[in-house]
Amino acid sequence: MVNTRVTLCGVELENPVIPASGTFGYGREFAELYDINCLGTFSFKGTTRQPRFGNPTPRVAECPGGMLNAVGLQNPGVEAVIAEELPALAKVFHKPVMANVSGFSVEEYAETCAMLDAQPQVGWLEVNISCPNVHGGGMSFGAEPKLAAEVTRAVKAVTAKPVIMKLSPNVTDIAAVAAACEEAGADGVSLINTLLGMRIGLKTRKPILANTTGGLSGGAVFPVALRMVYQVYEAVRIPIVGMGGVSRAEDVLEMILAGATAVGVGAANLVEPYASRDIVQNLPAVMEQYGISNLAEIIGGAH
Amino acid sequence: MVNTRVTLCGVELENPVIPASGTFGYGREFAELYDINCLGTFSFKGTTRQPRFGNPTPRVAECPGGMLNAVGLQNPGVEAVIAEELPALAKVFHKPVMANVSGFSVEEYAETCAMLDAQPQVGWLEVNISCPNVHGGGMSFGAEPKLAAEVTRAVKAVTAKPVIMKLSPNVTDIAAVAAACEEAGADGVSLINTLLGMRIGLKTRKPILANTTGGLSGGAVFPVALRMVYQVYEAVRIPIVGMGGVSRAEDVLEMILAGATAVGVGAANLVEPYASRDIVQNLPAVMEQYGISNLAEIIGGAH
Amino acid sequence: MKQGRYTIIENSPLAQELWRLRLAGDTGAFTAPGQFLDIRLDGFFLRRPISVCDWDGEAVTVIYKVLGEGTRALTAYEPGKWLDVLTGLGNGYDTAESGNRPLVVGGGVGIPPLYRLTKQLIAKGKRPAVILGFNRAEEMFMSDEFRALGADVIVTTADGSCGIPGFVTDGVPAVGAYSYVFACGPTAMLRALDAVIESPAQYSFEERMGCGFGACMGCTCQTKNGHKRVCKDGPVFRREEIVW
Amino acid sequence: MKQGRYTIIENSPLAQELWRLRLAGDTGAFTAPGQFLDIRLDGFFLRRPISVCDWDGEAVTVIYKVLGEGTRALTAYEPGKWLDVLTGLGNGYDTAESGNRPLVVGGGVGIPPLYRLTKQLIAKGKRPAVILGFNRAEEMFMSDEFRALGADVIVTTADGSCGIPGFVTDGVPAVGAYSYVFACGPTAMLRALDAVIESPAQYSFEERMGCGFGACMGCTCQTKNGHKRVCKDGPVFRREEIVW
Ligand SMILES: Cc1cc2nc3c(=O)[nH]c(=O)nc-3n(C[C@H](O)[C@H](O)[C@H](O)COP(=O)(O)OP(=O)(O)OC[C@H]3O[C@@H](n4cnc5c(N)ncnc54)[C@H](O)[C@@H]3O)c2cc1C
Ligand SMILES: Cc1cc2nc3c(=O)[nH]c(=O)nc-3n(C[C@H](O)[C@H](O)[C@H](O)COP(=O)(O)OP(=O)(O)OC[C@H]3O[C@@H](n4cnc5c(N)ncnc54)[C@H](O)[C@@H]3O)c2cc1C
Ligand SMILES: Cc1cc2nc3c(=O)[nH]c(=O)nc-3n(C[C@H](O)[C@H](O)[C@H](O)COP(=O)(O)O)c2cc1C
Ligand SMILES: Cc1cc2nc3c(=O)[nH]c(=O)nc-3n(C[C@H](O)[C@H](O)[C@H](O)COP(=O)(O)O)c2cc1C
Ligand code: FES
Ligand code: FES
Repeated sequence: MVNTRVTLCGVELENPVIPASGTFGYGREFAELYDINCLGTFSFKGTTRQPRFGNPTPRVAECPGGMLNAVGLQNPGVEAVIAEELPALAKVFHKPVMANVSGFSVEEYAETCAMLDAQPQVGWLEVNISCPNVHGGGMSFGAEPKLAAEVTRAVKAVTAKPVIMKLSPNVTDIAAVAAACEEAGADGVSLINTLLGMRIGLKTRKPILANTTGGLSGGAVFPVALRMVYQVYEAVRIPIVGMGGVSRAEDVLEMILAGATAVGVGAANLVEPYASRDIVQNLPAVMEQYGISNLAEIIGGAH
Repeated sequence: MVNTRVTLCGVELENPVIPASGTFGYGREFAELYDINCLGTFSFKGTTRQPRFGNPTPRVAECPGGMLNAVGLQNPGVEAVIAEELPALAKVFHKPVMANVSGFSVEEYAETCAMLDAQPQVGWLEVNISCPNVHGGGMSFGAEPKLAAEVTRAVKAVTAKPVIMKLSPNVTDIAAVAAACEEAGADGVSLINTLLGMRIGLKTRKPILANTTGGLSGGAVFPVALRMVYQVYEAVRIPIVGMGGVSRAEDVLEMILAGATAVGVGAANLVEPYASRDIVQNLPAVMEQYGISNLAEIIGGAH
Repeated sequence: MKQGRYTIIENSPLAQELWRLRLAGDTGAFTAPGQFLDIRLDGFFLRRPISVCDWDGEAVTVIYKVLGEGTRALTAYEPGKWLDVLTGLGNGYDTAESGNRPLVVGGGVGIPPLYRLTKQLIAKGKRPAVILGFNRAEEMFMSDEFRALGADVIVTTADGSCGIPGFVTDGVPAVGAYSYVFACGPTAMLRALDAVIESPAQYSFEERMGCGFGACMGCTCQTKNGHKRVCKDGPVFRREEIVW
Repeated sequence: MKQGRYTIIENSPLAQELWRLRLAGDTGAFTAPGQFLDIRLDGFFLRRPISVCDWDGEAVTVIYKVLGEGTRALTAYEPGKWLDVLTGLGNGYDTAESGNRPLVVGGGVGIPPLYRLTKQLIAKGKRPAVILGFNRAEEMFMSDEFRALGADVIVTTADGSCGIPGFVTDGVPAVGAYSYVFACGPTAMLRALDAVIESPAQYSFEERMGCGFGACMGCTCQTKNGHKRVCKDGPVFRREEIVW
C-alpha cells in the first residue's frame, strides 16, 4: 500500500489532487457525477467582493493541446457564496475547501478574505493575483513582486487560515514574485495561472474571444508550469501547489518531483468530467510502477 | 491568382514563409529534399563569433503538442559559416538569406554582425537576444528593454543591412522590449523564441534535458506567440516576423492578421521535413478559401 | 449527464456538407428534445456539442454540418469506431404548454433537434406546423422526414429556389393561428422571429462551450432572471427571459 | 532519406514487451544495415526512431521494445493502417573492412539492426560470430533467426538463465580470433566491450532526436573528428573516433 498523503500548510490531504479554481465551480456539477470526497480538496471558482457577470462571449477558444478562456471571473459575489454555495457544498463535501479569491484593490482582497476567514468550511485562502482576463486589476498584482507582497500582507492581516498566493506565469521572473510573497508572510504559493494567448478567426478576421485575449491552459502549458514550479521550489521554503496542464497521475508525479506539495487539475476537468477522480484512482498504481511508496518523500526529488 | 508577396524591411519576399533559425541548419539538409528557392527566405542556425559545441545531450524532449530543445547554440562559428556554409548555400539558394546571430556580450554581437554584413548573400541580420539555453548570456539581453536597445544600437552601428531583433517571450512585457528596439533603430522584430520549459523523467526522477530546462516550441505555443505578435503590432511601426507553433498555411494567415509581415516556421520542419514547402504550396488555395487576394493588405487586419 | 462509449453505426452524407451520425449506446440520459451531446474527437482539445435529432432505446441520431476542422475530421470516422460522448446535456424543450397548434421553426443546422420535438408533439396529439428555413434548395434536408411524422411543413429559401422565398419569418403568415412557438437556429433568425410572433415561445441558443455541463462559465448569457449557462440552464430559454 | 506512407502488414508480439512491425512501401532509401527509420505516431509530436532489422523490395521489418508511451501506443496499431515514416536515415555499418571473421555483438534492442548486417556479411562470404546479450531467458529473441542465417551464435544472460552467464563481454573469449567488431546496444555495453576487444570496430549509438535527419543539432556528440550528429553522421561510428 502506497501513501498518497501530503500536508499542505499544516492541513493534511488524503491525496495531492486539487481541481483548480474556475474548472470545478463550487463543486455542485461534479458532485452530481461522483463523490467528490475522494479529492484531496478543490479550489472553488474565483470569488470577488461583488457579483460579476464577467466578459462577453465567446469566452472560450480551442488551441493545439489546450484552450483559451476569458471568463473574466464570473461569480455570484462572496456574500452569495457564503449564503448559498457553501451551505450547499457542506451537504456533499466533508473536507476543508480551498477558497479562491480575486480583487481589484488591496482593500477588496482583504475584505473578501476576511469574510471567508469566518467560514469553518474554508481550509485555505488561495489569493489569485494573476487572472489575466480582467481589465484594470488582477494581472498587475501578480506581475510585480512589490504589489504581490502588499496583497499578501493585507490578506494575512485579516485571516488566521493559511494563505496561498496564486501566481501569474506571464512574468519574467516568477521566482522573485514567489519570494516576495513568502517574505510578506504567505503560507504557500500556487502556480501557474493561465498563459496569456489569443486566436483569430479566419472567417471573421477578428479575435475569436470577445475579450481579444484569454488564458491558455491544458496540456500545452505543462512544460512551462513544471519549469516554474521547479524554479520557485529553489526560491522559497513554503509549499507549492503546482498546476498547469495536468491530466494524468504521471503528470502529478512530475509536478511533485519538480517541487509541488499538491497538484491542481484545471482544464482536464472540463473535457473529461471524471478526470480528477480518475487521477486520484490511478495514482497509487502509477506510484507503484515507479517505485514510489510515500508521495511526501519525493516532493522536490528532481532537484 | 492571389498575391503572396510581402516586403520585409525593404526586401521583397515571394511569400512570407521563413523556416526559423535552428530548425533549418544552413539549408543543406533541406536542399537535398526539395528546391528551397520556393521559400520566402530562411533564417540560418544561430551563429556566434566562436564555434560552440552547445549543451550536453539529451538536448530534446517531447511535450504535449510540442518539444523542448536545449541545443545551446551549437554552431561552427561565424568564420566557418562565411568560409564554408555560405559558399555551399550559394549553390542551392539564390535569394538573400537571413543571418541569425547570437552573442554573449554587446561587443561580440557587433563583431559577428560586422563580419556577416560583408556577405552579399545576407539579406537581413536577425539578432537573437532571447536564446534561453545558454548560461551567462543570451537570455538577459532580451529580458530588459535597456539591454535590448543597447545590442540594437551596437549592431546598427556596424551594418547597413536591415536589423531584426529576435525577442524572448519569457518576459512580462514583450511590447516594451520591442518598442525599445525600435527606438534604438531596429528595422524589424521577430518573435517568439521558445518558451522556457522542462520535463522530468519518472524513471530517473531527474530532468530529461541535461541542461535541466529548455525552450518549448511547436503548436503548443501558437496562441501565446499570436498574442505577442498582436501586442507588439500595437506598440511598434516596424515589421514583425511572427513565429511560434506555425505548421499550416492557416496559421500563417492568423499570424499575418495579428500583425506579422512574414512568418517563421520552426519545429514543424523537424517533424515534417516538407512542412515549409507544403505551407508555401498550400498558401494560395487557403487564401482563396478565405477571400484574401493580396496578403500584404491583411497584415494586422485583426486589429 | 452520462459519459460513455458510443459505437458509430452510421456516418453518412445527407446534403451539402451535412452528415447524419448514428451512435449506439446508452441513451438513458436523454429526457427532452433539444438536449445535446458532446463528442470528443482525436487530436482536438474541446468536445463538439451537437443537438440530438432523435433517439430510441439503443441509439441516438445527430445531424451535423461540416463547419470547421473538428466536424471535417468527424466525417472520416467509420462505422465500428467508438466515440467518447457526454449525453443528456442541457434542459431541452418543455412541451407542457404547447397548446394544440404549436409552431415549430428551424433554420439550417437548427433544424435537427426539432425533429424529435415535432415527433413528441404529434405523439401527444398536437397538430404542429413546421417552418424550415434554408439558404437554397440544394441545402434542404429533413423536410420529408418532418412530413412523414404528419406535420404541416412549410419551407422557405433565402434565394427563392424552393418553397416560400425569404426567411422563416416570411413563412409565418402562411401558418395562420398557432398556440406556441418552438424555435432553433442562428441568433439573427431567432431575433427576427421574435419580432413577428405573438405567442409564448421557447428558443434554443448556441454558444462556444468549454465544458458543456455547467462547470466553466464559458457559455454564460444575460437573461432577465440573471446569468444563465447556455449548456446547463439552456440551451432552451423562454421568450420572456431573453435579453437580446 | 525518403518520406512516405507505409502500410502495416504485421505488428505482433515477439517476446516480453518486444514487437515485430513490418511495413510495406518504398524501401529504396535503405542502403546499409544499421540505418533507421522514424515513425510519426498519432498524438505524439516527435517521431520515433527505430533501427531497420531487415528489408526487401517491398517491405521493411523493425523490432521495437515497449519503452514508453509512444511505443505502447504503437502496439495498438493494426495491419492495414498506414504510417508516415522517414526511411533511409543515418549512415549504417560499413562492411568493407570486416575481414573474414567479423564479430557481431548486440545487447537487448540493439540486436535487431545486426540481423541485416549479419545477413550481408554472410552473403559476402564472411563467417561472422554473433554474441547476443539479454537480461534473462524470457527476454531472449532472434537467436534462432541469426542461427538460421548460418552464423555462430553465442548467447549471454545477465542472470545466467540461458547461455553464458554474464554480459556480452563474457562471451568474447568463447569466440576465439576475430577480424573486426560490429556492435549495437546500450552505451554502457559498448564501453565495456570497447575495453576488451582488440580489433577495429564500429559501434551504433542511440540519442534522443528532434528531427532524425540532421537539421536540429539535437543529437550531437563529441568525437575525435569534431561534433557529429548521431542521426546523420551516425548512428554508426568507428571505434577510433569515439570520445567515451
Ligand atoms: C447546444 C449546441 C447544439 C448544437 N447543435 C448542432 C447540430 O445539431 N448540428 C450542427 O451541425 N451543429 C450544431 N452545433 C454547432 C456545432 O457545435 C459546431 O458547428 C461545431 O462545434 C464546430 O466544430 P468544428 O471543429 O467543425 O469548428 P471549429 O471552428 O474548427 O471549432 C473550433 C472551436 O469552436 C467551437 N465552435 C465553432 N463553431 C461553433 C458554433 N457554431 N457553436 C458552438 N461552438 C462552435 C468548436 O466546438 C470548437 O471548440 C451546436 C452547438 C451548440 C452549442
Ligand atoms: C538510431 C536509433 C535506433 C533505435 N533503434 C531501436 C530499435 O531497433 N528498437 C527499439 O526498440 N528501440 C530503438 N531505439 C530506441 C527507440 O527510439 C525508443 O525506445 C523510443 O523512441 C521510445 O519511445 P516511447 O514513446 O516509447 O518512449 P517515451 O519515453 O515516451 O518517449 C519520449 C521521447 O523520448 C524519446 N526517447 C525515449 N527513449 C529513447 C531512446 N532510448 N532513444 C532515443 N529516443 C528515446 C522518444 O523518441 C520520444 O521523443 C532506437 C533509437 C535510436 C536513436
Ligand atoms: C475556464 C477557466 C476558468 C478559470 N478561472 C479561474 C479563477 O477564477 N481563479 C483562478 O485562480 N484561476 C482560474 N483559472 C486557472 C486555473 O485554476 C489553472 O490555474 C489553470 O487553468 C492552469 O491549469 P490547467 O492547465 O490544468 O487548466 C481558470 C481556468 C480555466 C480553464
Ligand atoms: C531545435 C531548435 C533550435 C533553435 N535554435 C535557434 C537559434 O539558434 N536561434 C534562434 O534565434 N532561434 C532558435 N530556435 C527558435 C526558433 O527559431 C523559433 O523561434 C521557435 O522554435 C518558435 O517557433 P516554432 O514553434 O515554429 O518552433 C530554435 C528552435 C528549435 C526547435
Ligand atoms: S460550457 Fe462550461 S459552463 Fe457552459
Ligand atoms: S536529431 Fe536533429 S540533428 Fe540529429
